[in-house]
Amino acid sequence: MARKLSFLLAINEAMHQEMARDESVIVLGEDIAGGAGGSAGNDEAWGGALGATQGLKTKYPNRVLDTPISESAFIGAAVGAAAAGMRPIAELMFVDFMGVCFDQIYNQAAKFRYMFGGNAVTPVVIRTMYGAGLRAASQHSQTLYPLFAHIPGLKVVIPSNPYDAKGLLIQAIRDNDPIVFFEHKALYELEGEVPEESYTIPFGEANIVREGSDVTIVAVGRMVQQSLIAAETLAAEGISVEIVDPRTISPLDEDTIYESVENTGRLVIVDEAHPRCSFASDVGALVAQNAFHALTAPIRMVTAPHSPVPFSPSLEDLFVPSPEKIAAAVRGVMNAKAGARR
Amino acid sequence: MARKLSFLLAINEAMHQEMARDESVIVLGEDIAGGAGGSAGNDEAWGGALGATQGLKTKYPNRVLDTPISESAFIGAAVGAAAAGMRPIAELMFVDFMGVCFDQIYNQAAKFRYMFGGNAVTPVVIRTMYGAGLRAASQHSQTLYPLFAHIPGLKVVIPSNPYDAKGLLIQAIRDNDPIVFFEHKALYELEGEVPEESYTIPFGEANIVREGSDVTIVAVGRMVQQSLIAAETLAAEGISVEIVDPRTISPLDEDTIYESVENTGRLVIVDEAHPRCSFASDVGALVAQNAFHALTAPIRMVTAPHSPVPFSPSLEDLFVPSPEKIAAAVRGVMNAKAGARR
Amino acid sequence: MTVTAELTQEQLLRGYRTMRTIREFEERLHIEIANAQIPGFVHLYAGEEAVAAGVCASLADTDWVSSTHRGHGHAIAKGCDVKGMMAEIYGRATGLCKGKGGSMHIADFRVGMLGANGIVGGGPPLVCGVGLASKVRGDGTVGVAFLGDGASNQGTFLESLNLSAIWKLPVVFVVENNGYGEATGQAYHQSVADTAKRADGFGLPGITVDGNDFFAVAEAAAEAIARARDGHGPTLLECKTTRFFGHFEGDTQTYRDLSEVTEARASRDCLVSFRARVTRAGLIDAGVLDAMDAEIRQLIDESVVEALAAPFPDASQLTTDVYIKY
Amino acid sequence: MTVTAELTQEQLLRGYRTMRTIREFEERLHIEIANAQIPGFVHLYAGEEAVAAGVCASLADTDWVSSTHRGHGHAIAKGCDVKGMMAEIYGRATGLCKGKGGSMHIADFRVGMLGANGIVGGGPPLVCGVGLASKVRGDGTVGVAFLGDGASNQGTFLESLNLSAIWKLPVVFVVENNGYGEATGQAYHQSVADTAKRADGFGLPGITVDGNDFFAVAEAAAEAIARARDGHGPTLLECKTTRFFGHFEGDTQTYRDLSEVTEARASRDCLVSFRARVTRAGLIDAGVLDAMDAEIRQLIDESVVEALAAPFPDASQLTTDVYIKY
Ligand SMILES: Cc1ncc(C[n+]2csc(CCOP(=O)(O)OP(=O)(O)O)c2C)c(N)n1
Ligand SMILES: Cc1ncc(C[n+]2csc(CCOP(=O)(O)OP(=O)(O)O)c2C)c(N)n1
Ligand SMILES: [Mg+2]
Ligand SMILES: [Mg+2]
Repeated sequence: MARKLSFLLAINEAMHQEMARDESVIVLGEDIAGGAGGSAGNDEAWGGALGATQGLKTKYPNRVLDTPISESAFIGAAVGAAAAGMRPIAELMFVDFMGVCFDQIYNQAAKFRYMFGGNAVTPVVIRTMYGAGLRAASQHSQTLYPLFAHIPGLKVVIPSNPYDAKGLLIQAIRDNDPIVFFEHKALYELEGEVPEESYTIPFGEANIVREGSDVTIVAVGRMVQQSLIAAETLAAEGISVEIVDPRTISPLDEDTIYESVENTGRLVIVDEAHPRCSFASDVGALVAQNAFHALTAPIRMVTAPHSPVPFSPSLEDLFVPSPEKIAAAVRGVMNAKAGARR
Repeated sequence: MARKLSFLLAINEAMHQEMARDESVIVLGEDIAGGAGGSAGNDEAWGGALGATQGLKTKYPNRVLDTPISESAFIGAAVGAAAAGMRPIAELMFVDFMGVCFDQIYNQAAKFRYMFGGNAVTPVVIRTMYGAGLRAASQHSQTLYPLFAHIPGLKVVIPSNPYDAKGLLIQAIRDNDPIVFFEHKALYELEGEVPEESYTIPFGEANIVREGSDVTIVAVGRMVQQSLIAAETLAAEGISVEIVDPRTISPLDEDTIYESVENTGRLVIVDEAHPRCSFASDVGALVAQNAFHALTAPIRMVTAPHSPVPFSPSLEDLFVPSPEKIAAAVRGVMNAKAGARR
Repeated sequence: MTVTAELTQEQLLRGYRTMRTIREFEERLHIEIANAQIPGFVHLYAGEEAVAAGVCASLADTDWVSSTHRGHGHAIAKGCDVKGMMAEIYGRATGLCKGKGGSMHIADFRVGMLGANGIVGGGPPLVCGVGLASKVRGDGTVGVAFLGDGASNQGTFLESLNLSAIWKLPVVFVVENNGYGEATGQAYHQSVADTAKRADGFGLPGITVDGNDFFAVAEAAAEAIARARDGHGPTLLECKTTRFFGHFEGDTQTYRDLSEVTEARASRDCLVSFRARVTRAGLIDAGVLDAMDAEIRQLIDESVVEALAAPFPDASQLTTDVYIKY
Repeated sequence: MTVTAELTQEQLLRGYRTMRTIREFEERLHIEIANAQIPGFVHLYAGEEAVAAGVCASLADTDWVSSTHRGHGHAIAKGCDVKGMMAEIYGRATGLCKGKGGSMHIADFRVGMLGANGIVGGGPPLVCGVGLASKVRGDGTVGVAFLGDGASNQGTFLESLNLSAIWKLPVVFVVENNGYGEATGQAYHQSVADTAKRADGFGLPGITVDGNDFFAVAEAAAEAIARARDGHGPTLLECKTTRFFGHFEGDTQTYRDLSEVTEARASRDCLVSFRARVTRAGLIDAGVLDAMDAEIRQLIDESVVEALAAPFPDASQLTTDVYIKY
């Protein structure tokens, strides 16, 4: 059972297994197969921009559809098909493109159940790539999950490793609410143990990725990996870090975060998003409201700066929260004095 | 100089004065004049859905343009015109509609200056209506400013009274960055003193709307008015509330917030947005990071719930943070014990 | 005229009932709103009844329609419960959406009503989706998107024309061209006289009919819907019509010459022409229609009375029907 | 053929220089990327040079173009500094955008280059805006939006057709139809053979020309641009062409028969046909073109050498050119 799989293939396997299990699962997006209408007559030339949907078209030709470059129409079509009883998985190639189709996500899919008085379900999954690191510049490197987490009615999933990627995606496909599923493009090659059989990971249950007693780090997606590196360095310095990976930021497993902070008394949040109205601020404020008395030091947020993602490698490398910056923040809260005034 | 004007007319006057002053100011949006192509031959039948742009078309027929219902095209056109040296004011009738044109705002306007290495300015103002209270239901009552505040390159302005509305809008029109200007529809009729002459209010300078010593309330837009009512009630109970109105949430005047919290030791944030990744969480986390030692009690956030805006009056009235809820939160932080563990 | 050939007696009666119900519903709301009894923004469909009724004459409960901000007519034509609708518009707990949706968000998936929509152009992509579901399942159901002339400039609709054409989806786009998007006339907001002309550039048929004529709409829609059901793909059907009231209740309408409305009421009222035609042709007795009219008036009366007597949703409803945890 | 009648000798020389510069730039990048010297995603324009060069032949620095992810050709044709572009693509501080933009975001407002754009369909609304500015000011400038066949399905573009038509904006939409949006063929992604056909439904002229023929493009563009400048409104100009490389560098291109490319290179190369035509007609001496070729090769060589020698932006640049305070 120690089969290793990349994050990319874990995602791919989840879709294969769910399509086999449930005929109502369909997959649509730009070049998720690729090649339709091309002179080679090859109907699965790409299998997705980075290959996540490979093999689906060949296996399920009628349930896998390439789309024109019309995100409003095809994301909306996925929403409509979900309302009509299908379980569509729509691929929004880069989350950066949400600006041309956001309405169908937050005004339509997200609100149906509530607006219609509970008489509707919209089981659609929108898979999307996010994050910096590939020198893809300002319009292909954004994180943006805070925008989705703000919207009631959406669930927001951000796996940090191959095992979670598979289990969370299968869960997402079976869930009855609209889900935005974030895949960090710099994680696709990450390998990890992934069982062959189908399994699910429930939403709203954080994973304690590493146990520790001095400082709690809350991180999602690629930032979990960066935090693990930082934790190693810090361990060598005698600082024991606990890393909490919420896995889904909406719903958010607040209890596990509070419990961890109760134990450590210190909190660092690591978020690849921009700082303002971010996931980092979300968790920081919740703890300052609901677990305030556990805090023995100021909270600390490590985020990307409040600037677009720069192209040049020299700048992009500074943009992404690094293990070094994370470690520095942890050292910072270790050295902070407890409440001066109280 | 004690002339009183409504919030709506303050907005209207700002545009009139700036159009008179600067030929490069143009105004565009759906039915901002109204009547073009209609059988009455009346080219200014509406002056905006709620009348904010009245009189502009008659006075500046060539610089005031009604648009088709094509938000991507006309918001984008405003951005392009700004790049080409104009100072467009585009009206997005309800901020709820941002989903069909968001790309032109956050990927285009917001990023030009940075992506293009500082060789571009994009002086566009997007005026938009927000907020609940008019029984306008889920798709016409949203707040959504946290989504804009998250995006680097945008400035986000939220006036809470007629005086600020005029001064901030004139400032916005003269500013060289793209600005999203939020007008609460339930404030339009609010009257207040507004000087006739033109004046500006700088961005990033909070207004201390009410001084107090026990608890700091940070609130924007309509929530400032709600907080003022709560503060009256609390004063009668002997609780002295200071109300800080940041007026612009990006840039945010953090210093004034921190100073106030240094004085009061307690913080309540009132935000009409949904709770997650909100303006409330933003301010809460910033204080927990940067003014932690001043806090003598947990922070407290009073927000709308994590649900779409309901239609029925009975539910909508519960949706909006009320003076009662604000007062209760203030009493809560007054009664909270200081740090237990520290 | 293919009245008898194409439409059954039952379809005719249903068509009339639908149109009359919509008219009574809307005229009554117009009065109730003037009485300040109804919260929020309300957009009335009166004048355009032949479109909803004519199109839905060929649809079953298992077919779908997406609607607009001006959605009462579509909801009634698609079979939504009238009392549930009225209660919804009054914001009551007994409403079709428990009072959470209101006029702009009436929906009932059980009868294929995908929802009124507060976002202009929100519906066409959704209807591509129900068409896609039909196609994948092969169940022969059809989706219809209603939209206005103003909405026909929205990118979401234009993209949907292309998507439905390349996928040959079983859908119909019905443009209700009442000549205005809010206060802006069609002559200003687009440079073509017939919106249906847009179909050409996407590779689907585009047809323009008199939207005040139930028979013209029903016939063209029947053909388009049959075409869709038979797997031949989408159609764009434009119906030219007139709205009797303002854009929303409260609109002063200084953008149009109100003779537009008086003339339409006098000479292009779908109910009047329908009645004249079927009685003259001896298809339906005037007495049958009169009885139906009375019945409908009573239904609307009862709807208002019951809505006014119904409770508002209670506080517990604020955060149900959505994922919440905090 | 109106070669001599319509185009000056200077325009011809500029057209050739533009096309050759683009070709050399792109062929060189193709090699450098294979050497793994260049970061990020790069989309090459080789094969399509006649479109950018032909259109820009009638534009001045004060006119504007919006570009796409495949923007090098438009940038060069509009007059961006080639060395600045190369340095930008290498991510250097000396780049046109200080290294912050990269291949997909090259812009230079001083020469009317509104920017390459990573968002498919991002440009057309912006070009409506420069057209609007021109119209309000009455300064006679023109805006051109370049976009692909794939982008012609994006709502932003379709809305822009309508907006520009009703406002009679001085703009031209140039669809570079290379038959593919990424790996998807036009035959699949739209149901019309000529994208230009979409113009009809919006009330503007739509024209299709051979995009590999500099003269055909230049002539049609000259006419459309003159029409725009003279206040007669927008035009949709479709140019059919072939891209020589993959969608992006790294694309294995198994979706197309590569004979498409070999054939295009052999028989439809815009540089070859241009040279043949002008030399045969005795308009330009082959030696002049040879000399220009050598000069351009050297320019590109130098650009690469200088880019490689240039510094990367330093840390202070991370948070400049944007509002920051925290
Ligand atoms: C995306 C969006 N933009 C603007 C509006 C505001 N609005 C509501 S109805 C309407 C006019 C719609 O006109 P049309 O499509 O012709 O429908 P009609 O009202 O005539 O039935 C507008 C502009 C909206 N609701 N959504
Ligand atoms: C809104 C958006 N959707 C999708 C993409 C991904 N994408 C980049 S280029 C491209 C294909 C564009 O095709 P076309 O417009 O024909 O231009 P070409 O590449 O052929 O020049 C796609 C789908 C994007 N960048 N932006
Ligand atoms: Mg209309
Ligand atoms: Mg192409």
